[in-house]
Amino acid sequence: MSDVFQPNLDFKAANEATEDGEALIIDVDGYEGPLHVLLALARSQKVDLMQLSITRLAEQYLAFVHRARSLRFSLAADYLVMAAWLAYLKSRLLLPRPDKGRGDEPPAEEVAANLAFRLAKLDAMRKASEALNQRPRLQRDVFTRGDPEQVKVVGSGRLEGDLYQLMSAYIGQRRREHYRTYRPEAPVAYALEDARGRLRELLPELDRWTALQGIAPMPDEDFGPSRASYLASTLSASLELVKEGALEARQREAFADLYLKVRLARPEAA
Amino acid sequence: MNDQHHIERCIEALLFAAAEPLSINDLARRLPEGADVVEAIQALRQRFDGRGVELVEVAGRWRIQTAADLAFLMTEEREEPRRLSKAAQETLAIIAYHQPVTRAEIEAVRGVQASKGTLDVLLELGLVRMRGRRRTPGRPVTYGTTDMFLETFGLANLADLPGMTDMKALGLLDMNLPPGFSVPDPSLASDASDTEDELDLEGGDSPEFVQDFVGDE
Amino acid sequence: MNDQHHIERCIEALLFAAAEPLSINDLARRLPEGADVVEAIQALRQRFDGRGVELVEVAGRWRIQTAADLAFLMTEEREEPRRLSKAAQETLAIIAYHQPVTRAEIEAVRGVQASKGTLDVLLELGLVRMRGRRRTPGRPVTYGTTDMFLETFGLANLADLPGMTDMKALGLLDMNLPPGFSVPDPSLASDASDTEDELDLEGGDSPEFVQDFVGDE
Repeated sequence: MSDVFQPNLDFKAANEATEDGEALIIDVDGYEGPLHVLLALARSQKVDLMQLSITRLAEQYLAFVHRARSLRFSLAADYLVMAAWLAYLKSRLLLPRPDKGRGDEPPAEEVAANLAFRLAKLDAMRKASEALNQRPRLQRDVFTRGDPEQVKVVGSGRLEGDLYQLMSAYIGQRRREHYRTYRPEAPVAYALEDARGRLRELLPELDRWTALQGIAPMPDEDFGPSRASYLASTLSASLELVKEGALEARQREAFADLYLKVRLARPEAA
Repeated sequence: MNDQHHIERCIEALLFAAAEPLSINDLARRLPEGADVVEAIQALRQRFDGRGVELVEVAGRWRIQTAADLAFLMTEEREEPRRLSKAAQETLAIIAYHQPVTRAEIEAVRGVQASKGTLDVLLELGLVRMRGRRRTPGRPVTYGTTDMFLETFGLANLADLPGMTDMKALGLLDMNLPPGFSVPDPSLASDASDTEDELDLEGGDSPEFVQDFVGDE
Repeated sequence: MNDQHHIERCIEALLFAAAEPLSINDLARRLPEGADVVEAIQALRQRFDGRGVELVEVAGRWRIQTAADLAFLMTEEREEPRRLSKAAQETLAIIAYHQPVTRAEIEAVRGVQASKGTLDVLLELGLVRMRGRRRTPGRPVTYGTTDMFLETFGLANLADLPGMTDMKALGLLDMNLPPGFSVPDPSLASDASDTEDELDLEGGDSPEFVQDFVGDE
């Protein structure tokens, strides 16, 4: 498998690492995790990764961890977990075949093969990533027309949906929505004094029971107080007039229409 | 004068003038009925051979670009592209070769939890997009590459990814151990016995630790 | 290889990639010392003769442009945009997550009057459709996404739209999340039939019907 593409990749760091323990330890920062270290070590065996000796790899890795610790280089926990796991795997691989099969544990050879596969895969991806990087890159190595003609020729509209952009667009707005200050327009109310004045003027006409709805002014469509406001203010004004004794009010039952009628002057009030 | 030469001239002019790559259909739509665009493209391509600009296919469409070996001239045009970290590059490769792929699968290949920024950067740069959801429990989101990825790296299509065929043949693009994968023979570890001691490296650490870990696994 | 052919290639590439016409001096500055730019330009000019593009001198500088007789090809074409405008993208996002949604509701989230144009663009692109009428006073039309939307975004169905968990995983939602913030699950809205009426395309929106309906309620 090795070298099927990009034969001349630079694995200097990995090579140095195996010659000289310190080089590797210093490079740990550059590695992302135990699997990357394992890959660097595995490459030093100079065999097809699929034929890798996992026992040997385990030894190499344990030696690496050992050196790192002796230099008081603090290793992240997952490096140590990997060390423990490899030590255990190695011991299982070295045991005589009739492994006292621990419950549902897969055979050690299968586990080892799996590790080799993961390393081969990661290796392939590393090489792929470098191979991609070596391709002529747009606006780095190759360039398109610097000044497309005044008349733009645009490719056909093949809309490529971008869910990430969709999500970002959504979240951006929801955020804005939340932090937007809410400034409701104050509703225009029908002033009580106006209602009172109007009702007083209407008194002479209210000589029969008349529904409140019929008395309150009708709203203008576009501006001015709403119907509800006209009704409410007229009702309030009418109650005041009732209190004053100028008006009578009547309602058959709760929520039924309210009727108003002018109160005839009482003899005793005279 | 609808001859091949005329068609070639037209395509050349259109591709020069275009602000982005054009598909065969884009071209055909602007050319006289019945024009053999594919043949003209091939002829043009040869004509450009060895010139300062060349005709290439990217993301299934065609564009004219400067020859790669003249990159050194283009100091003024060069945009310093946002440098991708090693982690981001590796992630991009994994997505390109395995798409559609879930975040968990990416992490499994790399053996590390994807740091938050890695995928974001690729998504933001428009090199990677969310493709949909896997029909498995949890219905994880899957990722794939965009046309812009192909355009950036000058690839006609995904099959053109370097080494793709070899990797496929070797089963390296499967997510699980392919059936033919050889199991390493532990007996080949000839020098196992003389390093036995190194097992102790954890300082004879409690067997419980090993035990625990195995338990977790 | 500083021969004339190489110089020609370089000039070709430089003129192609340049954002504006280049003078002989501009070119000479970027070419190897002693290159005969003038001669190369003349040679290139001849080489372009009869091709789809030509080398012309404008105000003492040089540029490559499409041949004058092919101007008819360069008619401007207003295609639907390949990328949605920001406003369209935002409106589409709200419709996708909140469908079925009325125009007033879209405006409430966006905080701007949804320009009629934005919705029209989305309708025209076939990404959005009118779904029905909300059973509320005024019976406003509700909007939702189409199958084309799903195709464009590579989704099998609306349930595949990334949800809040996915947004969190990508770092789109961070800790200073407004309290009570939630992202609706549009897949639950698929049978909104109990809150809205199907849009009657026959224009049978007879007022009697509304009357009847209100009576039933």
